[in-house]
Amino acid sequence: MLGTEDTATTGDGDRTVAAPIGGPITLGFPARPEPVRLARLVSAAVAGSVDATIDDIEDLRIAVGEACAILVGHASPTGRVDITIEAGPDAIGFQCGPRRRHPTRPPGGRPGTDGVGVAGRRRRAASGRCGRPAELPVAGRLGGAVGAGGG
Amino acid sequence: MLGTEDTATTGDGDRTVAAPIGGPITLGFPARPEPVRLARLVSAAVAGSVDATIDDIEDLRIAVGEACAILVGHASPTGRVDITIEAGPDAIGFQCGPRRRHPTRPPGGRPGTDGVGVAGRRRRAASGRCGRPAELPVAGRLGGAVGAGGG
Amino acid sequence: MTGNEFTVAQERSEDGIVLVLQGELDMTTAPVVEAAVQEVADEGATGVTFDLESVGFIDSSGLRSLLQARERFGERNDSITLRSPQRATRRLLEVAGVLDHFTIDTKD
Amino acid sequence: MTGNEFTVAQERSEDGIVLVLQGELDMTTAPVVEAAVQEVADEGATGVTFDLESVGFIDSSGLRSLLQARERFGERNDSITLRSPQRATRRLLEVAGVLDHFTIDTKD
Ligand SMILES: Nc1ncnc2c1ncn2[C@@H]1O[C@H](COP(=O)(O)OP(=O)(O)O)[C@@H](O)[C@H]1O
Ligand SMILES: Nc1ncnc2c1ncn2[C@@H]1O[C@H](COP(=O)(O)OP(=O)(O)O)[C@@H](O)[C@H]1O
Repeated sequence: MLGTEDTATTGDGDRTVAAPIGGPITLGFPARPEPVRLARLVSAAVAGSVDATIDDIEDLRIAVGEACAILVGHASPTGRVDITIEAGPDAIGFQCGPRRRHPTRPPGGRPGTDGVGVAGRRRRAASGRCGRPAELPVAGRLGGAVGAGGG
Repeated sequence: MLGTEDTATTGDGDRTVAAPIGGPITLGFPARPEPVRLARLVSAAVAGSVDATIDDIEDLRIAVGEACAILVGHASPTGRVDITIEAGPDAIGFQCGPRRRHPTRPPGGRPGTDGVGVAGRRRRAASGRCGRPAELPVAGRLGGAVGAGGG
Repeated sequence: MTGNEFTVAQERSEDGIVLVLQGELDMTTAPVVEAAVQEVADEGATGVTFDLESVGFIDSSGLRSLLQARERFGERNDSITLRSPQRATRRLLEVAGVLDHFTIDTKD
Repeated sequence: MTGNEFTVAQERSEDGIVLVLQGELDMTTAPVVEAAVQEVADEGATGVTFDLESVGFIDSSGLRSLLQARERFGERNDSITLRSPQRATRRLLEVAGVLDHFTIDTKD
Protein backbone atom coordinates (compact mmCIF):
# COMPACT_ATOMS: atom_id res chain seq x y z
CA MET A 1 0.00 0.00 0.00
CA LEU A 2 2.83 2.35 0.76
CA GLY A 3 3.63 4.77 -2.00
CA THR A 4 0.44 4.23 -3.92
CA GLU A 5 -2.68 6.29 -3.64
CA ASP A 6 -5.32 3.99 -2.27
CA THR A 7 -8.67 5.07 -3.57
CA ALA A 8 -11.41 2.52 -3.29
CA THR A 9 -15.09 2.48 -3.98
CA THR A 10 -16.89 0.00 -1.82
CA GLY A 11 -20.08 -1.77 -2.82
CA ASP A 12 -22.39 0.66 -1.09
CA GLY A 13 -20.92 3.71 -2.73
CA ASP A 14 -18.46 4.73 -0.04
CA ARG A 15 -15.24 6.19 -1.25
CA THR A 16 -12.08 6.07 0.79
CA VAL A 17 -8.70 7.62 0.29
CA ALA A 18 -5.62 6.95 2.38
CA ALA A 19 -2.63 9.19 1.94
CA PRO A 20 0.89 7.79 2.02
CA ILE A 21 3.56 10.29 2.95
CA GLY A 22 6.19 9.07 0.53
CA GLY A 23 9.45 9.72 2.34
CA PRO A 24 11.15 10.62 5.57
CA ILE A 25 9.70 13.24 7.88
CA THR A 26 12.11 15.32 9.93
CA LEU A 27 11.20 17.25 13.04
CA GLY A 28 13.52 19.52 14.97
CA PHE A 29 12.69 21.08 18.32
CA PRO A 30 14.32 22.70 21.34
CA ALA A 31 15.72 20.09 23.72
CA ARG A 32 13.02 20.75 26.27
CA PRO A 33 10.39 18.45 27.70
CA GLU A 34 7.41 20.33 26.26
CA PRO A 35 7.95 19.85 22.52
CA VAL A 36 8.51 16.09 22.91
CA ARG A 37 4.76 15.94 22.57
CA LEU A 38 5.11 17.19 18.99
CA ALA A 39 7.43 14.29 18.17
CA ARG A 40 4.82 11.87 19.49
CA LEU A 41 2.12 13.65 17.53
CA VAL A 42 4.04 13.53 14.26
CA SER A 43 5.01 9.88 14.69
CA ALA A 44 1.42 8.92 15.37
CA ALA A 45 0.36 10.83 12.27
CA VAL A 46 3.01 9.10 10.15
CA ALA A 47 1.91 5.73 11.51
CA GLY A 48 -1.70 6.68 10.87
CA SER A 49 -0.89 7.32 7.21
CA VAL A 50 -0.02 3.68 6.63
CA ASP A 51 -2.01 0.65 7.68
CA ALA A 52 -0.51 0.46 11.17
CA THR A 53 -2.67 -1.03 13.88
CA ILE A 54 -3.74 1.09 16.83
CA ASP A 55 -1.27 -0.80 19.03
CA ASP A 56 1.53 -0.18 16.52
CA ILE A 57 0.74 3.51 16.63
CA GLU A 58 0.80 3.48 20.44
CA ASP A 59 4.07 1.58 20.49
CA LEU A 60 5.64 4.08 18.14
CA ARG A 61 4.33 7.01 20.21
CA ILE A 62 5.77 5.44 23.35
CA ALA A 63 9.13 4.64 21.74
CA VAL A 64 9.53 8.07 20.16
CA GLY A 65 8.49 9.80 23.37
CA GLU A 66 10.95 7.85 25.49
CA ALA A 67 13.80 8.25 23.01
CA CYS A 68 13.25 12.00 22.84
CA ALA A 69 12.95 12.23 26.63
CA ILE A 70 16.38 10.61 26.99
CA LEU A 71 17.89 13.06 24.52
CA VAL A 72 16.25 16.03 26.21
CA GLY A 73 17.58 14.82 29.54
CA HIS A 74 21.14 14.85 28.22
CA ALA A 75 20.98 18.03 26.18
CA SER A 76 22.43 21.43 26.92
CA PRO A 77 19.89 24.17 27.67
CA THR A 78 20.19 25.60 24.16
CA GLY A 79 20.38 22.23 22.47
CA ARG A 80 17.95 20.85 19.96
CA VAL A 81 16.74 17.42 19.03
CA ASP A 82 16.20 16.16 15.49
CA ILE A 83 14.08 13.18 14.68
CA THR A 84 13.52 11.43 11.37
CA ILE A 85 10.53 9.18 10.96
CA GLU A 86 9.87 7.05 7.93
CA ALA A 87 7.19 4.55 7.13
CA GLY A 88 8.61 1.64 5.17
CA PRO A 89 6.66 -1.13 3.47
CA ASP A 90 6.24 -3.15 6.65
CA ALA A 91 7.71 -1.14 9.49
CA ILE A 92 7.97 2.41 10.71
CA GLY A 93 11.47 3.45 11.67
CA PHE A 94 12.69 6.48 13.51
CA GLN A 95 16.05 7.87 14.46
CA CYS A 96 16.72 10.79 16.69
CA GLY A 97 19.73 12.61 17.94
CA PRO A 98 20.89 15.86 19.43
CA ARG A 99 21.87 18.90 17.43
CA ARG A 100 24.17 21.49 18.92
CA ARG A 101 23.45 24.62 16.97
CA HIS A 102 20.29 26.62 16.95
CA PRO A 103 18.87 26.40 13.46
CA THR A 104 18.50 29.44 11.33
CA ARG A 105 15.22 29.60 9.46
CA PRO A 106 15.26 27.77 6.11
CA PRO A 107 14.22 30.63 3.85
CA GLY A 108 15.88 33.33 5.92
CA GLY A 109 19.39 31.99 6.11
CA ARG A 110 21.52 28.88 5.98
CA PRO A 111 20.01 26.03 7.93
CA GLY A 112 21.82 25.05 11.09
CA THR A 113 24.57 22.58 10.45
CA ASP A 114 24.54 19.55 12.65
CA GLY A 115 27.39 19.96 15.07
CA VAL A 116 27.12 16.49 16.56
CA GLY A 117 30.31 14.51 16.49
CA VAL A 118 30.37 10.82 15.82
CA ALA A 119 31.07 10.04 19.46
CA GLY A 120 28.13 12.10 20.60
CA ARG A 121 26.01 10.56 17.96
CA ARG A 122 26.99 7.04 19.00
CA ARG A 123 26.59 7.78 22.64
CA ARG A 124 23.35 9.64 22.58
CA ALA A 125 21.43 9.00 19.46
CA ALA A 126 18.46 6.77 19.92
CA SER A 127 16.91 4.80 17.16
CA GLY A 128 14.03 2.47 16.99
CA ARG A 129 11.88 0.47 14.70
CA CYS A 130 8.31 -0.36 15.31
CA GLY A 131 7.51 -3.35 13.21
CA ARG A 132 4.54 -5.53 13.15
CA PRO A 133 4.40 -8.08 14.59
CA ALA A 134 8.13 -7.95 15.45
CA GLU A 135 9.46 -7.12 18.91
CA LEU A 136 9.07 -3.61 20.18
CA PRO A 137 12.02 -1.43 20.97
CA VAL A 138 10.17 -0.53 24.16
CA ALA A 139 9.89 -3.59 26.31
CA GLY A 140 10.35 -4.07 30.00
CA ARG A 141 11.44 -0.90 31.72
CA LEU A 142 10.56 2.00 29.56
CA GLY A 143 13.16 4.35 30.95
CA GLY A 144 16.12 2.70 29.32
CA ALA A 145 14.66 0.45 26.72
CA VAL A 146 15.13 2.53 23.60
CA GLY A 147 18.67 1.60 22.75
CA ALA A 148 21.30 4.30 22.81
CA GLY A 149 23.86 4.17 20.03
CA GLY A 150 21.73 4.09 16.95
CA GLY A 151 24.07 5.58 14.36
CA MET B 1 3.01 33.46 29.31
CA LEU B 2 5.47 32.31 26.69
CA GLY B 3 8.61 30.78 28.08
CA THR B 4 7.31 30.34 31.58
CA GLU B 5 5.72 27.23 32.97
CA ASP B 6 2.18 28.15 33.81
CA THR B 7 1.06 26.06 36.74
CA ALA B 8 -1.97 27.30 38.56
CA THR B 9 -4.14 26.02 41.34
CA THR B 10 -7.64 27.33 41.04
CA GLY B 11 -9.94 27.85 43.96
CA ASP B 12 -11.69 24.52 43.69
CA GLY B 13 -8.51 22.51 43.71
CA ASP B 14 -8.00 22.16 39.97
CA ARG B 15 -4.46 22.19 38.76
CA THR B 16 -3.54 23.22 35.28
CA VAL B 17 -0.29 23.16 33.40
CA ALA B 18 0.32 24.66 29.98
CA ALA B 19 3.50 23.81 28.19
CA PRO B 20 5.39 26.41 26.16
CA ILE B 21 7.63 24.98 23.48
CA GLY B 22 10.49 27.40 23.96
CA GLY B 23 11.89 27.83 20.48
CA PRO B 24 11.45 27.22 16.79
CA ILE B 25 10.05 23.95 15.50
CA THR B 26 11.27 22.67 12.14
CA LEU B 27 9.48 20.15 10.00
CA GLY B 28 10.78 18.67 6.76
CA PHE B 29 8.75 16.48 4.44
CA PRO B 30 8.65 15.21 0.87
CA ALA B 31 7.21 17.82 -1.49
CA ARG B 32 4.03 15.84 -1.95
CA PRO B 33 0.44 16.75 -1.16
CA GLU B 34 -0.06 14.10 1.52
CA PRO B 35 2.41 15.27 4.20
CA VAL B 36 1.15 18.87 4.05
CA ARG B 37 -1.31 17.61 6.63
CA LEU B 38 1.59 17.10 9.04
CA ALA B 39 2.60 20.74 8.67
CA ARG B 40 -0.95 21.79 9.56
CA LEU B 41 -0.97 19.40 12.49
CA VAL B 42 2.32 20.69 13.89
CA SER B 43 1.35 24.33 13.46
CA ALA B 44 -1.92 23.75 15.24
CA ALA B 45 -0.06 22.03 18.06
CA VAL B 46 2.43 24.90 18.33
CA ALA B 47 -0.44 27.39 18.39
CA GLY B 48 -2.20 25.24 20.97
CA SER B 49 0.80 25.46 23.25
CA VAL B 50 0.38 29.21 23.67
CA ASP B 51 -2.76 31.11 24.46
CA ALA B 52 -3.91 31.35 20.85
CA THR B 53 -7.63 31.55 20.23
CA ILE B 54 -9.37 28.80 18.30
CA ASP B 55 -9.70 31.15 15.34
CA ASP B 56 -5.98 31.98 15.50
CA ILE B 57 -5.20 28.29 15.40
CA GLU B 58 -7.48 27.83 12.41
CA ASP B 59 -5.97 30.79 10.62
CA LEU B 60 -2.47 29.41 11.16
CA ARG B 61 -3.55 25.96 9.94
CA ILE B 62 -5.06 27.52 6.83
CA ALA B 63 -2.03 29.73 6.15
CA VAL B 64 0.51 26.96 6.67
CA GLY B 65 -1.52 24.54 4.58
CA GLU B 66 -1.84 26.98 1.69
CA ALA B 67 1.82 28.02 1.82
CA CYS B 68 2.96 24.41 1.78
CA ALA B 69 0.55 23.57 -1.02
CA ILE B 70 2.09 26.30 -3.17
CA LEU B 71 5.59 24.97 -2.49
CA VAL B 72 4.53 21.39 -3.21
CA GLY B 73 2.97 22.56 -6.45
CA HIS B 74 6.26 24.07 -7.58
CA ALA B 75 8.60 21.37 -6.33
CA SER B 76 10.44 18.70 -8.27
CA PRO B 77 9.25 15.14 -7.67
CA THR B 78 12.14 14.40 -5.32
CA GLY B 79 12.02 17.79 -3.62
CA ARG B 80 11.35 18.46 0.00
CA VAL B 81 9.75 21.29 1.93
CA ASP B 82 11.06 22.71 5.19
CA ILE B 83 8.94 24.74 7.52
CA THR B 84 9.90 26.57 10.69
CA ILE B 85 7.20 27.57 13.14
CA GLU B 86 7.79 29.67 16.19
CA ALA B 87 5.47 31.06 18.79
CA GLY B 88 6.57 34.53 19.86
CA PRO B 89 5.19 36.57 22.74
CA ASP B 90 2.21 37.83 20.79
CA ALA B 91 2.25 36.13 17.42
CA ILE B 92 3.03 32.82 15.82
CA GLY B 93 5.28 33.06 12.78
CA PHE B 94 6.16 30.51 10.18
CA GLN B 95 8.44 30.37 7.23
CA CYS B 96 8.66 27.65 4.67
CA GLY B 97 10.70 26.96 1.62
CA PRO B 98 11.82 24.22 -0.71
CA ARG B 99 14.88 22.09 -0.13
CA ARG B 100 16.56 20.41 -3.06
CA ARG B 101 18.48 17.56 -1.53
CA HIS B 102 17.05 14.53 0.12
CA PRO B 103 18.07 14.68 3.76
CA THR B 104 20.27 12.07 5.28
CA ARG B 105 19.12 10.93 8.67
CA PRO B 106 20.45 13.06 11.54
CA PRO B 107 22.14 10.34 13.57
CA GLY B 108 23.08 8.24 10.57
CA GLY B 109 24.96 10.79 8.52
CA ARG B 110 25.34 14.47 7.77
CA PRO B 111 22.02 16.25 7.55
CA GLY B 112 21.06 17.40 4.10
CA THR B 113 22.44 20.80 3.28
CA ASP B 114 19.93 23.24 1.93
CA GLY B 115 20.64 23.60 -1.74
CA VAL B 116 18.21 26.45 -2.30
CA GLY B 117 19.73 29.51 -3.92
CA VAL B 118 18.77 33.01 -2.92
CA ALA B 119 16.74 33.46 -6.09
CA GLY B 120 14.79 30.28 -5.51
CA ARG B 121 14.30 31.25 -1.95
CA ARG B 122 13.02 34.69 -2.90
CA ARG B 123 10.83 33.42 -5.61
CA ARG B 124 9.29 30.49 -3.88
CA ALA B 125 9.58 30.73 -0.18
CA ALA B 126 6.39 31.61 1.55
CA SER B 127 6.25 33.18 4.95
CA GLY B 128 3.48 34.26 7.17
CA ARG B 129 2.63 35.55 10.57
CA CYS B 130 -0.56 34.87 12.37
CA GLY B 131 -0.93 37.57 14.92
CA ARG B 132 -3.74 38.45 17.17
CA PRO B 133 -5.61 40.54 16.54
CA ALA B 134 -3.53 41.72 13.59
CA GLU B 135 -4.45 41.06 9.98
CA LEU B 136 -4.19 37.54 8.68
CA PRO B 137 -1.82 36.56 5.92
CA VAL B 138 -4.73 34.61 4.49
CA ALA B 139 -7.37 37.01 3.36
CA GLY B 140 -9.46 37.14 0.27
CA ARG B 141 -8.61 34.43 -2.19
CA LEU B 142 -6.81 31.71 -0.38
CA GLY B 143 -5.01 30.34 -3.39
CA GLY B 144 -2.60 33.20 -3.70
CA ALA B 145 -2.89 35.05 -0.45
CA VAL B 146 0.11 33.70 1.40
CA GLY B 147 2.71 36.03 0.02
CA ALA B 148 5.49 34.55 -2.02
CA GLY B 149 8.89 36.06 -1.45
CA GLY B 150 9.34 35.76 2.28
CA GLY B 151 13.10 35.47 2.55
CA MET C 1 -6.04 12.52 15.58
CA THR C 2 -3.72 10.24 13.71
CA GLY C 3 -5.56 8.71 10.81
CA ASN C 4 -5.73 10.73 7.64
CA GLU C 5 -8.23 8.48 5.99
CA PHE C 6 -10.93 10.32 4.15
CA THR C 7 -14.29 8.84 3.30
CA VAL C 8 -17.35 9.93 1.39
CA ALA C 9 -20.57 8.03 2.02
CA GLN C 10 -23.73 8.65 0.03
CA GLU C 11 -27.07 8.69 1.80
CA ARG C 12 -30.58 9.48 0.61
CA SER C 13 -32.75 11.54 2.93
CA GLU C 14 -36.07 13.33 2.46
CA ASP C 15 -34.01 16.46 1.64
CA GLY C 16 -32.31 14.67 -1.21
CA ILE C 17 -28.85 13.23 -1.54
CA VAL C 18 -26.44 13.64 1.35
CA LEU C 19 -22.71 13.11 0.97
CA VAL C 20 -21.28 12.39 4.40
CA LEU C 21 -17.62 13.39 4.45
CA GLN C 22 -15.19 12.28 7.09
CA GLY C 23 -11.58 13.39 7.50
CA GLU C 24 -9.68 16.40 6.21
CA LEU C 25 -10.75 17.86 2.89
CA ASP C 26 -7.63 19.11 1.16
CA MET C 27 -5.81 18.75 -2.14
CA THR C 28 -5.28 15.05 -1.50
CA THR C 29 -8.92 14.28 -0.85
CA ALA C 30 -10.82 16.88 -2.93
CA PRO C 31 -10.78 14.57 -6.00
CA VAL C 32 -12.78 12.02 -4.01
CA VAL C 33 -15.46 14.62 -3.36
CA GLU C 34 -15.42 15.73 -6.98
CA ALA C 35 -15.92 12.15 -8.15
CA ALA C 36 -18.79 11.67 -5.73
CA VAL C 37 -20.46 14.91 -6.93
CA GLN C 38 -20.02 13.80 -10.53
CA GLU C 39 -21.80 10.54 -9.75
CA VAL C 40 -24.65 12.33 -7.99
CA ALA C 41 -25.02 14.78 -10.87
CA ASP C 42 -25.03 11.94 -13.39
CA GLU C 43 -27.94 10.46 -11.47
CA GLY C 44 -29.91 13.65 -12.14
CA ALA C 45 -29.73 15.40 -8.77
CA THR C 46 -30.34 19.16 -8.71
CA GLY C 47 -28.44 19.76 -5.50
CA VAL C 48 -26.64 18.00 -2.72
CA THR C 49 -26.10 18.22 1.01
CA PHE C 50 -22.57 17.79 2.36
CA ASP C 51 -22.56 16.52 5.92
CA LEU C 52 -19.41 18.14 7.33
CA GLU C 53 -19.79 17.18 10.97
CA SER C 54 -16.75 14.90 10.79
CA VAL C 55 -14.59 17.17 8.65
CA GLY C 56 -11.92 18.74 10.82
CA PHE C 57 -10.26 20.86 8.18
CA ILE C 58 -10.89 22.19 4.66
CA ASP C 59 -8.22 23.91 2.58
CA SER C 60 -8.62 25.97 -0.60
CA SER C 61 -8.64 22.86 -2.80
CA GLY C 62 -11.37 21.40 -0.66
CA LEU C 63 -13.30 24.65 -0.83
CA ARG C 64 -12.89 24.61 -4.58
CA SER C 65 -14.52 21.18 -4.74
CA LEU C 66 -17.53 22.54 -2.82
CA LEU C 67 -17.72 25.63 -5.04
CA GLN C 68 -17.43 23.43 -8.13
CA ALA C 69 -20.38 21.41 -6.91
CA ARG C 70 -22.29 24.67 -6.55
CA GLU C 71 -21.41 25.67 -10.12
CA ARG C 72 -22.44 22.28 -11.40
CA PHE C 73 -25.87 22.62 -9.83
CA GLY C 74 -26.50 26.08 -11.28
CA GLU C 75 -24.56 28.44 -9.00
CA ARG C 76 -27.55 29.05 -6.77
CA ASN C 77 -26.83 29.64 -3.10
CA ASP C 78 -29.42 27.03 -2.16
CA SER C 79 -28.22 24.19 -4.33
CA ILE C 80 -25.54 23.13 -1.86
CA THR C 81 -26.32 22.63 1.81
CA LEU C 82 -23.46 22.33 4.26
CA ARG C 83 -24.69 20.40 7.25
CA SER C 84 -23.06 20.79 10.69
CA PRO C 85 -19.81 22.49 9.63
CA GLN C 86 -17.19 22.57 12.39
CA ARG C 87 -15.77 25.85 13.55
CA ALA C 88 -12.68 25.40 11.35
CA THR C 89 -14.90 25.02 8.30
CA ARG C 90 -17.01 28.07 9.13
CA ARG C 91 -13.82 30.02 9.65
CA LEU C 92 -12.51 29.06 6.22
CA LEU C 93 -15.80 30.00 4.54
CA GLU C 94 -15.77 33.34 6.35
CA VAL C 95 -12.16 34.11 5.50
CA ALA C 96 -12.80 33.16 1.88
CA GLY C 97 -15.96 35.28 1.82
CA VAL C 98 -18.17 32.48 0.53
CA LEU C 99 -20.28 31.70 3.59
CA ASP C 100 -23.36 33.05 1.81
CA HIS C 101 -22.72 30.88 -1.26
CA PHE C 102 -24.11 27.90 0.63
CA THR C 103 -27.08 27.00 2.76
CA ILE C 104 -25.74 26.28 6.22
CA ASP C 105 -27.66 23.69 8.20
CA THR C 106 -26.33 23.76 11.73
CA LYS C 107 -28.61 21.15 13.17
CA ASP C 108 -30.07 17.89 11.88
CA MET D 1 -5.94 17.63 19.25
CA THR D 2 -4.01 20.83 19.54
CA GLY D 3 -4.08 21.97 23.14
CA ASN D 4 -1.52 20.45 25.43
CA GLU D 5 -3.11 21.77 28.54
CA PHE D 6 -3.20 19.30 31.36
CA THR D 7 -5.59 19.50 34.28
CA VAL D 8 -6.14 17.60 37.50
CA ALA D 9 -9.50 18.05 39.24
CA GLN D 10 -10.25 16.55 42.61
CA GLU D 11 -13.66 15.00 43.27
CA ARG D 12 -15.08 13.11 46.20
CA SER D 13 -17.24 10.08 45.43
CA GLU D 14 -18.56 7.24 47.58
CA ASP D 15 -15.46 5.27 46.53
CA GLY D 16 -13.21 7.95 47.99
CA ILE D 17 -11.14 10.61 46.32
CA VAL D 18 -11.06 10.78 42.56
CA LEU D 19 -8.42 12.73 40.64
CA VAL D 20 -9.79 13.46 37.22
CA LEU D 21 -6.89 13.91 34.81
CA GLN D 22 -7.21 15.52 31.41
CA GLY D 23 -4.54 15.80 28.74
CA GLU D 24 -1.28 13.95 28.17
CA LEU D 25 0.54 12.65 31.23
CA ASP D 26 4.23 12.91 30.49
CA MET D 27 7.37 14.40 32.01
CA THR D 28 5.97 17.90 31.69
CA THR D 29 2.74 17.11 33.51
CA ALA D 30 3.68 14.30 35.93
CA PRO D 31 4.69 16.85 38.62
CA VAL D 32 1.13 18.16 38.63
CA VAL D 33 -0.17 14.67 39.41
CA GLU D 34 2.50 14.17 42.06
CA ALA D 35 1.51 17.41 43.78
CA ALA D 36 -2.16 16.43 43.71
CA VAL D 37 -1.37 13.01 45.20
CA GLN D 38 0.72 14.67 47.91
CA GLU D 39 -2.22 16.87 48.81
CA VAL D 40 -4.62 13.93 48.94
CA ALA D 41 -2.19 11.92 51.09
CA ASP D 42 -1.73 14.87 53.45
CA GLU D 43 -5.49 14.86 53.94
CA GLY D 44 -5.26 11.29 55.21
CA ALA D 45 -6.51 9.28 52.23
CA THR D 46 -5.54 5.60 52.03
CA GLY D 47 -5.94 5.33 48.29
CA VAL D 48 -7.06 7.26 45.26
CA THR D 49 -8.87 6.77 41.98
CA PHE D 50 -7.40 8.30 38.84
CA ASP D 51 -10.04 8.99 36.24
CA LEU D 52 -8.10 8.50 32.99
CA GLU D 53 -10.95 8.75 30.52
CA SER D 54 -9.58 12.02 29.11
CA VAL D 55 -5.90 11.05 29.15
CA GLY D 56 -4.78 10.33 25.62
CA PHE D 57 -1.21 9.37 26.38
CA ILE D 58 0.99 8.38 29.32
CA ASP D 59 4.77 8.10 29.09
CA SER D 60 7.22 6.50 31.53
CA SER D 61 7.38 9.64 33.69
CA GLY D 62 3.61 9.65 33.88
CA LEU D 63 3.59 5.96 34.73
CA ARG D 64 6.16 6.67 37.43
CA SER D 65 3.83 9.22 39.02
CA LEU D 66 1.07 6.57 39.16
CA LEU D 67 3.47 3.97 40.59
CA GLN D 68 4.72 6.52 43.13
CA ALA D 69 1.15 7.08 44.25
CA ARG D 70 0.84 3.32 44.68
CA GLU D 71 4.01 3.23 46.81
CA ARG D 72 2.79 6.11 48.90
CA PHE D 73 -0.44 4.29 49.73
CA GLY D 74 1.29 1.05 50.76
CA GLU D 75 2.15 -0.65 47.47
CA ARG D 76 -1.06 -2.66 47.46
CA ASN D 77 -2.55 -3.42 44.08
CA ASP D 78 -5.93 -2.15 45.27
CA SER D 79 -4.84 1.22 46.62
CA ILE D 80 -4.88 2.86 43.21
CA THR D 81 -7.85 2.53 40.89
CA LEU D 82 -7.47 3.56 37.27
CA ARG D 83 -10.86 4.46 35.92
CA SER D 84 -11.69 4.25 32.22
CA PRO D 85 -8.15 4.07 30.83
CA GLN D 86 -7.96 4.61 27.08
CA ARG D 87 -6.45 1.99 24.86
CA ALA D 88 -3.12 3.86 24.76
CA THR D 89 -2.95 3.77 28.55
CA ARG D 90 -3.77 0.08 28.76
CA ARG D 91 -1.13 -0.57 26.14
CA LEU D 92 1.50 1.27 28.16
CA LEU D 93 0.60 -0.61 31.35
CA GLU D 94 0.79 -3.90 29.47
CA VAL D 95 4.12 -3.13 27.81
CA ALA D 96 5.51 -1.99 31.15
CA GLY D 97 4.18 -5.13 32.85
CA VAL D 98 2.35 -3.22 35.57
CA LEU D 99 -1.27 -3.73 34.56
CA ASP D 100 -1.83 -5.89 37.65
CA HIS D 101 -0.35 -3.23 39.97
CA PHE D 102 -3.60 -1.31 39.75
CA THR D 103 -7.30 -1.89 40.00
CA ILE D 104 -8.75 -1.19 36.59
CA ASP D 105 -12.29 0.19 36.57
CA THR D 106 -13.49 0.15 32.99
CA LYS D 107 -16.93 1.53 33.61
CA ASP D 108 -18.38 4.18 35.89
N1 LIG E 1 8.11 -0.17 33.14
C1 LIG E 1 8.32 0.46 34.28
N2 LIG E 1 8.57 1.79 34.23
C2 LIG E 1 8.80 2.45 35.35
N3 LIG E 1 8.80 1.90 36.58
C3 LIG E 1 8.55 0.58 36.68
C4 LIG E 1 8.29 -0.18 35.54
N4 LIG E 1 8.08 -1.47 35.95
C5 LIG E 1 8.19 -1.46 37.26
N5 LIG E 1 8.48 -0.24 37.74
C6 LIG E 1 8.70 0.18 39.13
O1 LIG E 1 9.46 -0.78 39.77
C7 LIG E 1 8.71 -1.31 40.87
C8 LIG E 1 8.96 -2.77 40.95
O2 LIG E 1 8.63 -3.30 39.70
P1 LIG E 1 8.41 -4.85 39.45
O3 LIG E 1 9.76 -5.51 39.45
O4 LIG E 1 7.54 -5.01 38.26
O5 LIG E 1 7.63 -5.19 40.78
P2 LIG E 1 6.73 -6.45 41.06
O6 LIG E 1 7.69 -7.34 41.83
O7 LIG E 1 5.64 -5.85 41.89
O8 LIG E 1 6.28 -6.98 39.74
C9 LIG E 1 7.27 -1.00 40.57
O9 LIG E 1 6.46 -0.96 41.70
C10 LIG E 1 7.44 0.30 39.92
O10 LIG E 1 7.61 1.31 40.90
N1 LIG F 1 -11.55 32.26 -1.49
C1 LIG F 1 -11.86 31.59 -2.59
N2 LIG F 1 -11.15 30.50 -2.90
C2 LIG F 1 -11.43 29.81 -4.02
N3 LIG F 1 -12.39 30.16 -4.89
C3 LIG F 1 -13.12 31.23 -4.61
C4 LIG F 1 -12.91 32.00 -3.47
N4 LIG F 1 -13.79 33.03 -3.46
C5 LIG F 1 -14.50 32.89 -4.56
N5 LIG F 1 -14.13 31.82 -5.27
C6 LIG F 1 -14.68 31.34 -6.58
O1 LIG F 1 -14.91 32.43 -7.41
C7 LIG F 1 -16.31 32.48 -7.75
C8 LIG F 1 -16.74 33.92 -7.76
O2 LIG F 1 -16.42 34.41 -6.48
P1 LIG F 1 -17.00 35.78 -5.97
O3 LIG F 1 -16.31 36.87 -6.67
O4 LIG F 1 -16.93 35.74 -4.47
O5 LIG F 1 -18.49 35.60 -6.45
P2 LIG F 1 -19.72 36.39 -5.97
O6 LIG F 1 -19.82 37.49 -7.00
O7 LIG F 1 -20.79 35.35 -6.04
O8 LIG F 1 -19.46 36.88 -4.57
C9 LIG F 1 -17.01 31.70 -6.69
O9 LIG F 1 -18.21 31.16 -7.08
C10 LIG F 1 -16.00 30.64 -6.43
O10 LIG F 1 -16.09 29.65 -7.42
